[in-house]
Amino acid sequence: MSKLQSLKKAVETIADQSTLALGGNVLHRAPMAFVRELARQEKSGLKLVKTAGAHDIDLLCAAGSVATVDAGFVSYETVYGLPPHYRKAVQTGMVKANEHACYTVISALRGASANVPFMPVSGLKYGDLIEHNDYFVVVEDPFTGEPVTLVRSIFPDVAVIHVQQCDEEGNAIIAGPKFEDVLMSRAADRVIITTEQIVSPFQIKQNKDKIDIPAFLVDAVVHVPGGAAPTSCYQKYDVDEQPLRKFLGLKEKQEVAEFIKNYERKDYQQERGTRVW
Amino acid sequence: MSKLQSLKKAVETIADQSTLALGGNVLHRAPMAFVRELARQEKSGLKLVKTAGAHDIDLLCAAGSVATVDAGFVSYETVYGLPPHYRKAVQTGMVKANEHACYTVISALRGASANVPFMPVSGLKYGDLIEHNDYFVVVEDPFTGEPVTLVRSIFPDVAVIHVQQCDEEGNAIIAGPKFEDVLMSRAADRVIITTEQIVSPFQIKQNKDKIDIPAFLVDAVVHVPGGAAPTSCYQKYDVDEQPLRKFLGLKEKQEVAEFIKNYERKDYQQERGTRVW
Amino acid sequence: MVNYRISDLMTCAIADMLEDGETVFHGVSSQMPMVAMHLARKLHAPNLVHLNIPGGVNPGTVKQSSYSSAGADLVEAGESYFPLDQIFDLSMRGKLDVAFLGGVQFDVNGNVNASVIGDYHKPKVRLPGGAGSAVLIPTAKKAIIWRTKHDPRTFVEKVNFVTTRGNLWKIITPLCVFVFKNGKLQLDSIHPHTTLEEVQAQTGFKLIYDEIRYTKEPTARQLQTLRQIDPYDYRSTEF
Amino acid sequence: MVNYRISDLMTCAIADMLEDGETVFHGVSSQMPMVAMHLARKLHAPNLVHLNIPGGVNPGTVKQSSYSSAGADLVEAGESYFPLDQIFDLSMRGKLDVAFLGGVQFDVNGNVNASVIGDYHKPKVRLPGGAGSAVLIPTAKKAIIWRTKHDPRTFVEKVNFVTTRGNLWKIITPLCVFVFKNGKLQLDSIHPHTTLEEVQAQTGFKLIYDEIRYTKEPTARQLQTLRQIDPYDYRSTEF
Repeated sequence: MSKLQSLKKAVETIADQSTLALGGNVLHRAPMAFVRELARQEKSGLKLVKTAGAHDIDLLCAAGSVATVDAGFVSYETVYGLPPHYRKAVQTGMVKANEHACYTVISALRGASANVPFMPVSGLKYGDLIEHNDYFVVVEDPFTGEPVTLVRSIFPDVAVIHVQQCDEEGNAIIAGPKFEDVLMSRAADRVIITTEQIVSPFQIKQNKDKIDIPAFLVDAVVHVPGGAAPTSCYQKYDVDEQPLRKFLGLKEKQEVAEFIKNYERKDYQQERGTRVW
Repeated sequence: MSKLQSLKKAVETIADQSTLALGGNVLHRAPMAFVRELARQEKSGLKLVKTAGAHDIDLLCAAGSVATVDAGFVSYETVYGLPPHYRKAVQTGMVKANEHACYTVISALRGASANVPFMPVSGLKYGDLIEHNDYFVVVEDPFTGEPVTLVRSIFPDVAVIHVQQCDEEGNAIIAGPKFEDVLMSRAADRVIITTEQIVSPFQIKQNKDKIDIPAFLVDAVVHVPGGAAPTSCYQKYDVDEQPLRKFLGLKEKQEVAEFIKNYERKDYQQERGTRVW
Repeated sequence: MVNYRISDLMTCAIADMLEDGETVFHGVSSQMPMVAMHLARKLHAPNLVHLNIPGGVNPGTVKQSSYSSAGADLVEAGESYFPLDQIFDLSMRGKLDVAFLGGVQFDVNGNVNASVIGDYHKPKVRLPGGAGSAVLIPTAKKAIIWRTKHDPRTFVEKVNFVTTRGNLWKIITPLCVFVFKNGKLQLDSIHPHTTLEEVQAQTGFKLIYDEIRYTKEPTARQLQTLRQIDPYDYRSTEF
Repeated sequence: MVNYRISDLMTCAIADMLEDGETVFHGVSSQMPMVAMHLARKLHAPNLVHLNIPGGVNPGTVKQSSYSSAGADLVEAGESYFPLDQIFDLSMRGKLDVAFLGGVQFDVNGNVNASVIGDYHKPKVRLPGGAGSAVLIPTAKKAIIWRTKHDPRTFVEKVNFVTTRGNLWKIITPLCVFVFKNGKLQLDSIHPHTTLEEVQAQTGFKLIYDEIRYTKEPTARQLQTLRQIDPYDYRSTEF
């Protein structure tokens, strides 16, 4: 059963105020084409979840689409520096930053994948994060009486994951580091795959040991070559430095809109429904 | 750094009263050579942990080595029937059966792998298992006020896992189903690998994407071809029906000892320290 | 009229309980449901998702599962890998449609005993244990139990020990199909070769039913497909 | 006398903190510790276990990590795969020996701020966040912080916000090495090119020390190896 969908159609299924888990990590394999289309469709109130985000979170903050960000770290890496749009959005009160240890995002997603309301976290013992955030609470372990910190589970409505290879049914293969993507695919209510390449049933069969996300977990497959750019996509392309640097310097809403518009041709290249194997 | 050890030496490191997580599932890839050597060395008071066990648990019960069994299911599969020695040991009070849902064993091991004292389990809602076992407790979710069942984490002292391929440093590859073995390797304090084959550094490098247990988690590597027999070992051998059926019919302690002794030549075939690549 | 055995009838009746597109799980010692799931995929439910303990999603064949329904053959013949721990998680999330489970004793109130006869801590008989039942029967949308024994010690007024209860949907035996409805185990259909009197005689509680329906007999197409997909007759392992 | 830059000195000093056989983790934006770990493995600590976010255990080279210390190159060059979530678990189990972490503000009591300047919920400056710090500093046996800025706004009497504290062991800066001992951040050594006065002038709390030690200079062998393993000078990325 083919689950192929156009980028536009797939993004249309995302309701405002949705909780979205975004795949990849910092400058790597972020589902940028999908993120840009979220901005184009002027989604609002999105709740973003990721251990360590960069351009994806920064762009959606710049577009005004975000209500909250649950993450352990939001920043471009050293050479690119800090995420100006995210910082501004948080500092002006537009966006609420729910700071986690990266691990507590993982724990909260593990909680969702097992459908439990919280997960215990042994490492979170000290500091103001526990005090200031209502998603952490310290309770008494009923077995030993010792204090234990719990993190409230985060239940993503949708996980959006960019991969190198996927068949039409949704069997998805991530080359290189998987980051939290596999976990996200198990934690989210729906899974949308954007993929560099649609591979044939024969090809996927030859590589079945490498399938990270089996088809039956996947709701939609979107064919977007270059869909992680300007972040990197292992075995396909490295970061695209020029647009990244450009984006960091943008100030006006209009400039951001133009930046996103400039990707339209690339992001929509498969929209004509051509079947590419 | 080579971690190669003889079967005898590796088993000597197991203290009486240890908590042991045994790899494999029912009739498949149980670490039987190690289990037999535990019996030969007359270990006692062992606490066994496994989702679904069969010949391994049955044999250690027959040998009088077991104090408790934490499992969801203990039985040979249909054609072989029920585990006579385990049943007798439990029914006479020699062994305490801690019945779990298989999932709560998994949850309890996940708890150990994250070093938390318990794990919430959403599915365990009804029935007498909750009442009769002190490792389950129902508490109030501090976030929602709803009841939630917790299972106490199980911290294995040692995970014993039989694999098809391992290098001398402990990089281990499981062919076919992994069952709970990978989780056990993360939950236990120490990991002992028994392996069909010691592979060269070059071979392991060629197959590094398939490594399930990285060397730095492994404490000892024992070369035991046939080490899962008479249970099956995928790509190596299928169940050995004759000894299995014979074992099921044994009644006397002496018969059990003989049965175990009969495996000595096979179990010790690598003891002379021959380096086999 | 077609010629079939009771194991054929049970297997086909189980297959008929499954709908296209459902996610369905079986465990160990479960050759009959395993074959039934495969039969359903071959006939009316090509998009059924077949899940199992070793983790082989939609195995293309079950012909190698001679003595075990938890073997590596299901992974080898599978189209992807999705192992037990994740199947449990899936069920917890409400995304497992059907789970096949066993048990030794069942009562009219839908309680299942797979644990002990006698005291839990000093049992007269230690049973194999409920395996996944205690978490799957409450969370799978529909739990189906198959049992090749039907006698008054199996179907009782009150089980010795409640291993679990929950979303029990149907129980199939060599004599009949029970359906769990309005908190009671009710007669859904009796098999063509038996009578209401026989079923009642073999059942330890008073049968509840409004009308007598007969279980659908296997079709010629089902039997023919069964012979192809299960040539070594694993479906009859428990007989 | 050997010729070296401050980034060389810091990298070698970090490498010297690591012992053979230790399990050591670095995160994103961590080129300097990444190169230092690799240096240690090449020289005195061949059995050090190098762990990182993408999951490449003991990458054979770090030459491709141009702009990122969390890229696929570390997996490609790695000997096995052990990703972030499991590294955290490892630390929770007390089996991570050393974690390299960042931070923006540090105080004399060993508190780390990587979160905000100003009110947490309405911050004057939103910082990137502590990443793994809040769970790794309490659980890794030794947490090492490196920071390429050393000024009175970085080292303060009391941080604005306590992201975490715990098993902080050392902090290395372009001027000195602090050691956390008896609940206080104390001067461990000052770098050869600076003076106690300069370090004090750039530090927002009164320095605690018993004697003045100087940080060991890089050896010729270390510098030579550095040039081989880090020919593109990623160790200086933050300078």
